[in-house]
Amino acid sequence: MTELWDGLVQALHLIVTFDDEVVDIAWRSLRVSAASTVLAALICIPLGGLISFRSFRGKRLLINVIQTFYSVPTVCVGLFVFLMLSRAGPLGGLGLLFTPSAMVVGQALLITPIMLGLTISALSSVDKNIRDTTLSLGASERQAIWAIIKEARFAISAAIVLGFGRAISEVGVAMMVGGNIRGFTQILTTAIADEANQGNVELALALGVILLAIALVVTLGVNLVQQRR
Amino acid sequence: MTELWDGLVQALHLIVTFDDEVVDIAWRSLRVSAASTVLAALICIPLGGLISFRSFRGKRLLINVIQTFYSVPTVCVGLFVFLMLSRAGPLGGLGLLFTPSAMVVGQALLITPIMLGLTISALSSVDKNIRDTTLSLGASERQAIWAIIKEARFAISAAIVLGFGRAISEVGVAMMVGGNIRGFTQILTTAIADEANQGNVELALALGVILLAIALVVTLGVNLVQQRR
Amino acid sequence: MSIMQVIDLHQRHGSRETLKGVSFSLEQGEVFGIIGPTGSGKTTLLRLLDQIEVPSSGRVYFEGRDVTGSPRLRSELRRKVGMVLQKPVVFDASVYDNVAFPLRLRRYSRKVVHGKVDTMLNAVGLDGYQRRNARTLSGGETQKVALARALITNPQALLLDEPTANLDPVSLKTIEEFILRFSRENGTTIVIATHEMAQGQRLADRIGVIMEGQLVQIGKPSEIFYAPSDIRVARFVGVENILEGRVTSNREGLVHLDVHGRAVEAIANRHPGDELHLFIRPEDVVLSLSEASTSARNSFSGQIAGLAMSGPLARVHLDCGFPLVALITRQSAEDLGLQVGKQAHVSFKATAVHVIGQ
Amino acid sequence: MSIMQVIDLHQRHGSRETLKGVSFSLEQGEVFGIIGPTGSGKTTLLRLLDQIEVPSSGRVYFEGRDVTGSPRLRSELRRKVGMVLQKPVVFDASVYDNVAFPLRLRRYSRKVVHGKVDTMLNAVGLDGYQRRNARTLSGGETQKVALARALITNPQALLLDEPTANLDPVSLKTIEEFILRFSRENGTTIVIATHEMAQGQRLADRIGVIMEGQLVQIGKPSEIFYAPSDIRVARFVGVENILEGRVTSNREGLVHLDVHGRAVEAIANRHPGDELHLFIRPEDVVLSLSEASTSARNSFSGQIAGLAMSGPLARVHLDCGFPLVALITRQSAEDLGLQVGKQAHVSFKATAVHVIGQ
Repeated sequence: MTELWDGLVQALHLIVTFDDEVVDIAWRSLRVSAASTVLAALICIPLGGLISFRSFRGKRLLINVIQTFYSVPTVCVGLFVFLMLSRAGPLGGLGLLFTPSAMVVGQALLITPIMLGLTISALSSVDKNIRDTTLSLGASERQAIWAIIKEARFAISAAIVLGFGRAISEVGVAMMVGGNIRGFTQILTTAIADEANQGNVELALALGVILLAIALVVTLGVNLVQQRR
Repeated sequence: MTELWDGLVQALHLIVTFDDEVVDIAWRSLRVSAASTVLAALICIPLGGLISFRSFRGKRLLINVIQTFYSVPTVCVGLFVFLMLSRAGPLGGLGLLFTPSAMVVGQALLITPIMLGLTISALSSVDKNIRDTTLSLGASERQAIWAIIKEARFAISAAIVLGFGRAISEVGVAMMVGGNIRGFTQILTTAIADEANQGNVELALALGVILLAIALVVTLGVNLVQQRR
Repeated sequence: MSIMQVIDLHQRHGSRETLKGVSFSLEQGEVFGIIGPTGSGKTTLLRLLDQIEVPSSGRVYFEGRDVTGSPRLRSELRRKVGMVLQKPVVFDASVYDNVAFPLRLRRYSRKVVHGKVDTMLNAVGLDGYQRRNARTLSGGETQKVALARALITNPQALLLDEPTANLDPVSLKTIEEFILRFSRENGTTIVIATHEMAQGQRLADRIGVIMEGQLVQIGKPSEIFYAPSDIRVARFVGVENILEGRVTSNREGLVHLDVHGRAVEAIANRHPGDELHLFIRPEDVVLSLSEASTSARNSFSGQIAGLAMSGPLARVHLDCGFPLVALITRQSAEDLGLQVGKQAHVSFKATAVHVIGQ
Repeated sequence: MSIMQVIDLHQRHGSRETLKGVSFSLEQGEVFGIIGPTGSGKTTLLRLLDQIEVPSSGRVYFEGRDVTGSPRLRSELRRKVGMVLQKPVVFDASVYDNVAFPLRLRRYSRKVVHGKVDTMLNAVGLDGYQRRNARTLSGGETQKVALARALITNPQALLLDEPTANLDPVSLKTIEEFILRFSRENGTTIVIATHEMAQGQRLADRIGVIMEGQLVQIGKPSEIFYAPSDIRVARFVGVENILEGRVTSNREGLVHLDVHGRAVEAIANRHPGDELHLFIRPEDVVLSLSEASTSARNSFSGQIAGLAMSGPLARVHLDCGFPLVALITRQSAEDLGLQVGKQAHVSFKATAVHVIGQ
């Protein structure tokens, strides 16, 4: 027990002294996950707006398919991106495997279904009458979609923050396409697993505390945004 | 591309011929996750019933805390269980680290917050009047809780199935406390990551297809159960 | 014999005081109506009577014993008093299982349950519905299942919260009749909360009027209707003419009042100089074009200030020195050729004027 | 001049046929009421008039041009025709931004928007509410914001779906008056869908009655009220006496009918032998205890079969060989001392009988 306690004290010491390695790993994690979140949001908001606004054959099915993708295991997404970017894969020529870019693409792919699904459900939970009212006041389709997105602004923000939370917490994709290369692709989740196994308990604990804190802030952020409604 | 295609063909061959290693890993995954799901459900249903039924100071806060735990990263849970069970930890004497039992406990810990939270929200979404009606008809607290659980039976089943889906898809806990020991603690997610990195693409693909299929069945199961309402 | 008394009940919900010092007693076998506007505290009062809620202060006596504060007595009360909520909910189970629920809670044998449930379903006219899922029923049928479920244990009192609020007229009639019959046959005390004065008049032996959490008047339906005890009750039961006046003389119970300079006669025992409120129901005001000789003590001429048709009725606003509304049939209005601006004569009997102190 | 015509509109929603062949035209500046029971297709009709929905078949003409099928003309129509939904929604933004919304869509300059919005808010009595979030308003205020928002572009027609369904009587009156004034001052055509006959009577120049998706009668409010064209309309406008009879003679427009063996006279031009429906409004039936000599052509004696008080009125069910309902004041009922089982005399004028073919 005392060993664990000492480990925790040393871990906190690493954090408060801004230990180079700790800061480096945490900062990389934030950048990679933020980039993948922005990438996913740029796809999800306009696409979600269109899917939600228009009525078309198979819409219900499409939304079901998107929701099914929520639960694709991270290692399956990781395996898919790994194979695409591997030397034998169709995008192997780009030489992206085991780079931060590969992790950004992989995480964006991982969080796109849930962000898109939550955006669509945020937009559909806007009173149907807002759509009709907007049209009856003379809006074009584009203007109407924009008005509906504005009505759902809090729920959509929550979807984006939640996507970020998923990206920064996941380990499967980062491990498989990032390769956990120290100083280059090692991020919080992969480093924690690695350092603990190698017996660097204090480093693993320091990184664990930071990751937990980020996850907590994200959750509180989502709650805060949702409660503004 | 042809290499990938060949890999996929070989992977399907491994699946349809019931390759010993594939069957072994998949079967172990199912057993471990099923055990952790049962363990979590035995805690969550009665506890959720009590929390939902009673009014007490700090109830809202407690539910918020439970919901905050939804998003604890898997590696953080893994790290916690790892430290508890490690030789230096308080439960080190049990010698459970790097055994399937450790994985069961870890996964149960991982899915308890979401299963508990969803159970509570399933019970609270039962019409408040069911509670009052049950009491006014002369039920005791125990009888009333049971009646409410019966009303929410589909949503609670969905929460349990969803917990199972989370357990079988996660990689962080299994990797950290199972140790990925071939033939003993290696499960689908850890094996996929490992085999891909070692270049055994066809084995990784075979396991990936099986994991994806399980995740799909779970999702469809949740949807089916939810649509019965 | 009184089976339940409540004494000085107060209830707070957050910062809102829903009930403020309600006291009354319920007699064995009576039908007691609780009427009042939406949000006046009727539902809270019923919940306190059934002890689903605990009052912030005050006492509830059941069969002579104070149940407040004793979990055992409260649960015993709930077992003997039935309640049907405003929007009754049924369990997501068969009609049979719904109605059997209270019996199973009390661990009756399967055979007894079977017999009782079948008899009850027959009585409410739901024979043959046994296996239907109760959630698939119509509003009227759901209400019947809820009633059957509340009555299957033959409770001593039944509390009904707006029992017919969402029903069509036919179901409403069926259910009102069933409730009255059950009460008569089994001696069950019935408490009906309703925001509809008309329903209270149809069903209740006694009525309590609740306004903003206070029980402001208790009495027979006709007393409430013709002799409201204050202005809020008067407005609620449809008295549209509320005037202020001062007593000028009192001759053996016939008082003369000065109302905006006009003399009005009323039956009341008040002293000269008393400031009073006068209530006159608009349907008690008779309208004619020429001054007719009638036995009505009060007769005024005035100008028609407004005329509004609503269905078969016409509401005529007059200015006779004081404002007065008369409610007459549309046909009479047309026969008399009433028009805004025209002169008309109004009369009303001294007995049609109900007075209270200001 | 007619600004809009619809021709043979049909609409399916899934397997349900909501509208079945509706045709009519809307005149410039008129107030047109669409009345009918809940679920009869009023809302769908308004949505088709505003082209928020596309009909499954039929044509909508606006300003003489067929807009159905042309996205450009449909969107032009929506820009010129305003609509306020049954439960109006406001954007989660300030009152100012809500009312400014349609102007901003049309890219008006900031200054013009400012002027128009302030004038409009002043007109609807919401001055000073500019910065309030519209979601925090009461029902009546929300309705005003929705009206202001629909009217700010000065549309040629305004479609209102149950505009006062959820309002208290005071807000209802304010809003009804504002709508009528705006229409008169700006020559705006108004279409009001309502399930309340009384509101149609108060506001509309012409009324169309819609029943189960069909437009069954169009006419002035008084025509609909006194001369319904079929049994469903008759029931809807409150005709309680619907009898069947056969013409026995016709003398210069005064027909004699055989109704269950009794002779009834009516004003109509029908041939002997015709099978007819007779409509008699219950308030047109006069009740007395002895056979009074009146000018009413129809006089019968009968037995009182039922007596129901509702508020200031009494509904008397009589058996005079055929069933007849009379609506009289509660006071008359009490003065006459009516009781179930007693004999009474009824009379009604030949002009009070409206007949249609069976």
